[in-house]
Amino acid sequence: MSDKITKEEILRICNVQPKKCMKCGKCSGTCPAYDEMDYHPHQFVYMVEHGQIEKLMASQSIYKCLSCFACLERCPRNVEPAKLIEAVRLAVIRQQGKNHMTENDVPALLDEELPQQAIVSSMRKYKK
Amino acid sequence: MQKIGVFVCWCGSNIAATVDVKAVANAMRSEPGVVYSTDYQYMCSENGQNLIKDAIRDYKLDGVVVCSCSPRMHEATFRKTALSAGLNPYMVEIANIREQCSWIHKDMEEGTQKAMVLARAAIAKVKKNAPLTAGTTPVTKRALVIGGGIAGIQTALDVADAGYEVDIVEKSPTIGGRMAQLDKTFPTLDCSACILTPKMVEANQHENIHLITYAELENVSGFVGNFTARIKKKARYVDETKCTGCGICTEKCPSRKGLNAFNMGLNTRGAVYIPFAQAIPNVAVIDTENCLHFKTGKCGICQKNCSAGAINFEQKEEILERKYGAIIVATGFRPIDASAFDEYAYTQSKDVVTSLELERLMNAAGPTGGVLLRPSDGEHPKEIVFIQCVGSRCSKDAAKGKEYCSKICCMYTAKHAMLIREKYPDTNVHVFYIDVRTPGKNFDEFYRRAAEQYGVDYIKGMVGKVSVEGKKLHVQGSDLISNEQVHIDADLVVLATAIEPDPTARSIGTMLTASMDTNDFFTEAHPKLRPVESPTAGIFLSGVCQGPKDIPETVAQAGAAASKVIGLLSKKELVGNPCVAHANELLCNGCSQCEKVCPYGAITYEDKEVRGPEFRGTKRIAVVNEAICQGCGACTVTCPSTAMDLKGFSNNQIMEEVDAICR
Amino acid sequence: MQRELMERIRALMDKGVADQVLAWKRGEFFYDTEPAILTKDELGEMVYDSFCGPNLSKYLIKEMPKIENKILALIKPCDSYSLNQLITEHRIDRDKVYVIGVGCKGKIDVDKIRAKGVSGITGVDENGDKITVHTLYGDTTLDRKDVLLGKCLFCKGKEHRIADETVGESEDTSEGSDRFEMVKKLEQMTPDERFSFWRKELSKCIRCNACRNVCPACSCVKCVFDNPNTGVQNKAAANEFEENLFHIIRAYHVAGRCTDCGECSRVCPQGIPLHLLNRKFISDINELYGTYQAGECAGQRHPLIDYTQEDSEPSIVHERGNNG
Amino acid sequence: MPMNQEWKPKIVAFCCNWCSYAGADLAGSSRLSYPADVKIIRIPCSCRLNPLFILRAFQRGADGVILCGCHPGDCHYSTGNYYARRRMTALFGMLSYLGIDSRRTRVEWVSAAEGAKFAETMNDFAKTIYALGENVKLEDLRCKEN
Repeated sequence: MSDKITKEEILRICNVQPKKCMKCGKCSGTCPAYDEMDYHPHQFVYMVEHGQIEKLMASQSIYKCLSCFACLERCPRNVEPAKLIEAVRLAVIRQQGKNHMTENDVPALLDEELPQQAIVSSMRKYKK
Repeated sequence: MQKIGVFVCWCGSNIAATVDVKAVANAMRSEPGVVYSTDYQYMCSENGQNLIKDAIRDYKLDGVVVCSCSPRMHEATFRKTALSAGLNPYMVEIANIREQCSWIHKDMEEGTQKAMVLARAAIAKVKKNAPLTAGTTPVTKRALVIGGGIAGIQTALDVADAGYEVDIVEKSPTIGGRMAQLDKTFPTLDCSACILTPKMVEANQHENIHLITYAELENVSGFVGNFTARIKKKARYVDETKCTGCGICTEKCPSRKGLNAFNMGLNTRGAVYIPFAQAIPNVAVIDTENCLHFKTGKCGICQKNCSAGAINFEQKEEILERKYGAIIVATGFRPIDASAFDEYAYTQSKDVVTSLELERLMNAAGPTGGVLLRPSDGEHPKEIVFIQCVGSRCSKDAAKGKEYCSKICCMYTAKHAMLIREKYPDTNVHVFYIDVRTPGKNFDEFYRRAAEQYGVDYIKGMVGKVSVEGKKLHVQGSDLISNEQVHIDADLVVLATAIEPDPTARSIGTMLTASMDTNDFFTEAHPKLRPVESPTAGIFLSGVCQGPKDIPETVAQAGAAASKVIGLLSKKELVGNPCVAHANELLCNGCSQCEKVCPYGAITYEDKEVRGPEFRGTKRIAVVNEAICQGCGACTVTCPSTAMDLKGFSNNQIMEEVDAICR
Repeated sequence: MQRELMERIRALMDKGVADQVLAWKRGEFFYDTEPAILTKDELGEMVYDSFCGPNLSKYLIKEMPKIENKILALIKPCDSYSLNQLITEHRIDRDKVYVIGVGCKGKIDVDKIRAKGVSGITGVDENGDKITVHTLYGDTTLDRKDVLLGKCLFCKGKEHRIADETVGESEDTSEGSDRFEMVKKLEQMTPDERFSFWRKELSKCIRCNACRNVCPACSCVKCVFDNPNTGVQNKAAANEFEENLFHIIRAYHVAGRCTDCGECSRVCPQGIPLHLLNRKFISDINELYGTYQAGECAGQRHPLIDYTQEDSEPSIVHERGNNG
Repeated sequence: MPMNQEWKPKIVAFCCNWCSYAGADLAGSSRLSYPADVKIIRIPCSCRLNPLFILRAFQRGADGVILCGCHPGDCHYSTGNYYARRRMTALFGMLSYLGIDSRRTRVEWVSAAEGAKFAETMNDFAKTIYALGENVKLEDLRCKEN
């Protein structure tokens, strides 16, 4: 399939080096959205490194990530898992065409429990 | 015409795989001056060396070029070979066709061509070589040990036992170092003080050892066998010869503001204090920052209460200048500052402690008398979380932390966990780890015992965040095995902080011109074959100053360094480096520029009668003391008339190399 | 002033202070002056006028081994820097020289008079700011400042940095213009422009060695270019490379020691602005290591045999830009 | 004129014995490659590098000259690289002033532990020299091969 997103493309988008990961799990230890995710931050890195891009693109995790960048901030190896996720998300958006959320969609989705950070990052994620 | 022999080494396949050694040997045969050229599998082997020796004799060679590995590896070997065949050793040049050719190039043609150029450059140089004879210098039979921890003490004891005088310079008021702060030692769980203090006493009582505590190195000059060190002995304000160490002053002192550094600042001490009960020398010291006498001019209670009359507020710092034949660096380490890791709340809660602080909290001589209590409220912690690799194993581009593994943390954490579980079976201990590294005799067994017999909960994963929630510390980490996020409400969090070289190491390294790596650990002369020597002759490395080590390794290295020192000090004289500067008296202007740049003061001037085509009569000329000159060549470039030249690296030799390379 | 000076020298010689003087004497033409060692009997040959441009300090070096008592030396304010530098370098023994600081109001460049279209010069009379040039074709009056030697336009001031006594008045003739103006202008050019500038200039070099021989800093017992063992010997520059090499190395060897006395450019028969090479070094040194004037006093340590731990890296040369 | 000849770049690297030469050795033992056009000359200390050697190299056809020494503060002889630093700054300034591209001369501090830096430095310097092309401003035609 020619439109298959490759590991190389993901890495080109985000400029992350998953090989630097020493699998300490600090990213997952630090993630506030951990319990919501089907795959966890440390797995993102592993999966990209092993080319399991489609699995990741189909996962819910990429939408659960708050883009709070705590994993990126605290990673002792400067692997930057949040950037990987951002790249995978972007790849999904690119593949699907311009079907992403507009700011007008946001109010309808708001609920009281939603952290403010998620609202802000949703703008970054979905607004053009 | 000179008779040069060229010897091309295969180094097994190390060279021969990317350099056509036969082609190089053949090509060199037609170089002017080359009368013999050959190749061999291992030139450094006995057979290889015999090949060189035979050729020197058979072809009456007056110059030898060996195309092989780096001269840093085997130059000395081949010089000896030449000498044993009757050729001056300095008529040998090495073309480095391994490290700087075969190992970095993949293409055979490219490698071969470059090897030929390098060989030609060495031939060009050797043609301008002159036979050199090394001078000799005497050796001062005394060693200086910088740092009085276990590494310094052990090195000093071993050198002193061999009959040489040793001075230990220690910056703090007592020897003992980090080991004195430890409670128990892994993997035997014997008491640290019980095995260290006898050594401290032995060092103090040894007739050949002189302790210079509360002192700092100011300056070092000279060279191997002949160092001169200036040592600043800070004022203790207590007369060492009079103080009996009774401790009355420390009890009477009204100031209680000074943080007790020995207890990692977990409690306070008087302004006059003895660092700990077994301190050596057992002499008090006044901390002027907190002393009321020094701050207000009043008080003086210690002086009034000292029956020995040892308190002397007028004491001045003292400068000692001593000569040494060898210097041993044993500057040790400190834990890194954990406050950079704010995700672990180190600065937000007293109950987040470093491992060395925990060591003091568990020590019978520590602030809690050996009872494990929370620093915040003095209660027994029931849930304890250990976090490994805090600041170790970080990538170079990470915002904080060290790239290296601190090596000792896995084991001491197992020790702490085990001791806590043994003493307080109702306390739960969790250890978050990335890997548990236990290479060492009985180390893995020790770690397994902690997990299996003592029920320590090892969790593979890292803690992402520690937050203070009331009296509890909320620890959020990941368990990579169960693929779950773990939440623990802990009473105490212990950070296994990385260790880093003592901050004084950098300036000492500069003083000694001993090279250091980017982490400020001292570099060894060779990572495998010369692990206890600095590349700077006469400087030796003992303990953690060279890299993270545990106690047995430190002691082993201390002994190894000592044996190297003994080997040096036992020599009657040292054979110098004949590659020294020399001034051509006919050309010398006597302008003194060279003298200004000489780092060793090896150049002096004298008025001398010279008879040359340009000048006849008495003139001022530079004279190089060959025993002092180390052959850097700074003077040679300063000299506008090229009167000053460097033997072994002469202007003509280097220019011939340039010509050959650019040909 | 010449008379006053001569009387003072005679008096010092009578007192037995010295029996020789390093001074100027008349050369082929009235505007030619040349250095001379004169005894009391030869003192009549001495001149001191506005054509005494040559810096005499260097000529003391050769005299040093011969002097038993002392020698008198006439030193203009700017020459005193060179003398100090040579004392620093132990080439001149201060104890063997009695330095008479001679007053200087700027020296005249006869070539500049000629450049004004004046020829057949037979004499010059000075009158304050003006000079009257007598020629075979009548008199011409010129502004004095228009015909001063190039080096006088960047006068170091009227103070003698070293002297046992001074005779005569001095004047600061500097125009107040920036000594490094031309250096900066060159630095602004593209590398190719600079290259062709210097090619044009240095290709004029005939390797007469006048610059080297007059330079107080170029006083090696044997110059590297004369020494067959240095590998760089060249008696006559064979090609462009050797022209460059000679002047780069000459400037490098005097860098940090050059007092900017300007003698090299003054004596160059081809009119090569050699001082611009030296000034480049001086300008870089001033900029990177702090303002430094060689010869300001004896015993200084010049910046190229000194260092600080915070010195800029050689990459500054590239980072300053203008590399095209 | 041998203009049509294929240009064979020549890069001379002067390395101090204690740090940079050892760094080059480490690059070798770590199998980190850099162009074969780079040839190393071992000198005891960066302060041994006489400007005459640099000019000599250019004369003989070098296209770039690089000096590598211990990091400032780490000189085996304490102060050698401090002097080298000033000397090279002065010399490079002069060469640039004469119109020679300042990218043809470089100084880098490479410690014995920095094998990777050594290889990176040489790769980068060689790349720069390849981009600059043949040195013609400081060549000596007599020394050209024909």
